[in-house]
Amino acid sequence: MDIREKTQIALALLFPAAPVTEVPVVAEGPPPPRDAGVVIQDFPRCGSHLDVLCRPDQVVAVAQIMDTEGFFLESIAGVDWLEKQQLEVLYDYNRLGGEHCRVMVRTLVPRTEPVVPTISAVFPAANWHERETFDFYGVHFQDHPNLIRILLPEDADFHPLLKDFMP
Amino acid sequence: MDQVVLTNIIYVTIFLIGALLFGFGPIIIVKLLSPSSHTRQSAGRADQLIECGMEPIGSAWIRFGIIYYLYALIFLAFDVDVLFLFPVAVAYNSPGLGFRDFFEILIFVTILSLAIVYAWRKGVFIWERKTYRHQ
Amino acid sequence: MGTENVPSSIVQFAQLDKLLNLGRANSLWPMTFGLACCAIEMMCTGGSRFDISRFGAEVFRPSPRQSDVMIVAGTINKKLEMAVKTLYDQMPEPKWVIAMGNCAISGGPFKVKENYNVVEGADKLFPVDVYIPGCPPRPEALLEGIMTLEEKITGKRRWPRVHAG
Amino acid sequence: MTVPISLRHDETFVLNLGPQHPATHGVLRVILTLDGEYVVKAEPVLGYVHRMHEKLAEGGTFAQFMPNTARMDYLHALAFNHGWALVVEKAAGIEVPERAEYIRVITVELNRIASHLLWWAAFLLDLGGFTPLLYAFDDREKIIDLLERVTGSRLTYCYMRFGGVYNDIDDEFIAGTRAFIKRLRSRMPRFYHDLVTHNIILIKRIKDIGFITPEQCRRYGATGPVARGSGISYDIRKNEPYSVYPEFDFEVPVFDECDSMARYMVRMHEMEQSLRIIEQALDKLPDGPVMGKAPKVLKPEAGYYYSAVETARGSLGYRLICDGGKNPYKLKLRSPTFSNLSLFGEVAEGMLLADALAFMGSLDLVIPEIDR
Repeated sequence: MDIREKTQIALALLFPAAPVTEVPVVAEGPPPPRDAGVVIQDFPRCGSHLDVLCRPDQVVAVAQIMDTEGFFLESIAGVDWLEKQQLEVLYDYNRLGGEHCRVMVRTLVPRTEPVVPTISAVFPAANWHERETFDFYGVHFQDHPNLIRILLPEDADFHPLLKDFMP
Repeated sequence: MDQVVLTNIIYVTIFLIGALLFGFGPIIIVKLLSPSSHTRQSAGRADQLIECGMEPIGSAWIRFGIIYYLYALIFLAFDVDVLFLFPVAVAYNSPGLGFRDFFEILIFVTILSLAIVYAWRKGVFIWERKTYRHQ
Repeated sequence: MGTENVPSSIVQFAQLDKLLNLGRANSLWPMTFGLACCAIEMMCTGGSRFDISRFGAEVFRPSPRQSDVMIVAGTINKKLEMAVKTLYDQMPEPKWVIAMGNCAISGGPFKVKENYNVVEGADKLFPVDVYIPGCPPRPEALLEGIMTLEEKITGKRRWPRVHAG
Repeated sequence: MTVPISLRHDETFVLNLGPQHPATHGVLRVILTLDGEYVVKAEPVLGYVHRMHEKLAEGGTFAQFMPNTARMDYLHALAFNHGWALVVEKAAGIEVPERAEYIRVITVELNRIASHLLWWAAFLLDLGGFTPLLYAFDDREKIIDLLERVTGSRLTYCYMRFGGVYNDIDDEFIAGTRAFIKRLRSRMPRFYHDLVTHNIILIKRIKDIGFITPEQCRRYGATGPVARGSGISYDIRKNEPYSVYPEFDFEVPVFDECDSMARYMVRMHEMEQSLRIIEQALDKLPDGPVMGKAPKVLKPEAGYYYSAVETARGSLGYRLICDGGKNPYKLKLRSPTFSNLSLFGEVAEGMLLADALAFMGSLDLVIPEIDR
């Protein structure tokens, strides 16, 4: 049983009674809404094996599962879906050596009050990545050790990568 | 005050003036040649301490470890040691200096190098990696 | 002459200043101030192939107190602005500035309408003496920039000017 | 490990290893809390050369972002070009002819050697040796001349296009590359290993300094020579083969001493492996077109795309999100040095200041790649 099935089963425990559905591919515009769950993707096409959509409060649980499975956190990216008034935080997990499996975990938070729990306790790598996502998108990571700006000057009062930002 | 003493005094005073000029000369020249009022400023920080362009945080007047003081002591011991060896060096090839004097100097130097042995025992030369407990 | 806007000193020499400028022009001590890609070209100029020491400028001083020319090699952004100004102030007179690369001249590839973080040009912060275009400029261009600065300091060009074509 | 020491407030002082410092290879600032010579706490501060690459990506079309990729990690610019070309070709489904793939691999590996040579020169400059810089730059200039013939620029290459490469390589380039391979192989044992690697001063300075355990590598996400120096055999060219890398046989040098000397040896052996790859690629170089068929204006399908490429410093990831328009909707660049540096604070604690700088040199930092 290779690592992909093992991870997929471990992650599926988080989403009770969520059948693994094929996501309708949309050529235009933001991705269609779908309920939380694990979807298998074809790696050559989009570069990741599993696509996990979960609620913000499940982020730490997913991180712990990834930690036990021996993954490492590659990067955290923020996405600003302006039309749907939603901010999306996207975690990339990958395996260091051994059998190859890349997992993409996504959570959607309302744009007005974007709050996501921090996973820097599980992965210290997340400390800087979360500070950067806060710096660019204003996503507030709860009980992060020191959530201050990392790339912009400390006294900057804007979040540059939001779609409606123009200096 | 016969001739020889006078010339010696003249030599010493010339040497003294030369040393003073050598010491205060650059300060005077700089005062004359450097721009009198101000240098070109963009943020008025000409006299800020050099710390890679950043504002120094806090002051460096702290209670340093004792280990650096011991290094200074070892240097001092050998500095004085060299001071006493100067006259020996001057008189080194005069016929009166026999093997007995050479051994005396050797004993003198070894006694002073006991300072190193003392410091060695105290662990001054061990630079192990430390771990810190953060409050 | 590069030093006319420097406040005058107590003692003025006509001929001696010419001699001093000749000495200054041929021993420019640049400050290691590599910010980004142009820093690598500056290191290549310091290497043995392009050999900046033929112009007496190979002593890269880390501290501003001992350097004559600040080669701004790279992009200045808003977080670094105060540090760059501090370094400029801490340099003793006579001091010169070479803006190396498009970023130091005018913000270069980052002078766009979405620019929220890059200072568009070093001359917004302090007077710049020589501009070297290029992204990054070739080591020969940096050498030409140093020759131009020497010409600006001493008033005459010692090296033959090579005309393209 | 000695018993932990707790220091009173007035026994430590704060020092700025600031933006303008010869050892930080650019504008990285580290706030060091020092107890005499010992580093109590090291906290890197970034952002002094943040140049808004991700905002520029959203503003321009796909092709307009190619020059930006070279200005992030200018030492291994071709790998950044390669990563960007791969992710957009994946998204838009563009085919790349066989010869272009081989040319891409040859130029990327040449650029990797040039990057390792410059790291080697700068690292020894940190440790106080100036002569190695002259040897390394002498060889590096040979590579830059070769790449300049083909790509047209010396440092910030914009050589790859979606569907191939911009310029075909001619026989003189191939002859020059073979001559370079012979030259570097003959110089490597004498100028690089005898002069420096077996030098007692270097061994004393970087052996048993800067221990990074494999667990730390995994928790901080360190990849590339930093991870391979700690016994983790993770090289994207082997683990997630892309382009034509599966057709070459080369080993991935892995050392498990976890100290700076191990990372140093990994990079020296990687230079040798890159020479082997280039040699095999030159032997198997097929004929054919260099540029595939690619539409003028790219409108890839909406979706999430990711491609990872092995640069000289680690795994570089492009997280591209398209919404069907002609501009990338969102591009996140996973820069390897960003994660490699994040473990500096934890590993440098308790080190001597000189060792902490030698350790930072062994991490091979390029600051615009961290700040993006």
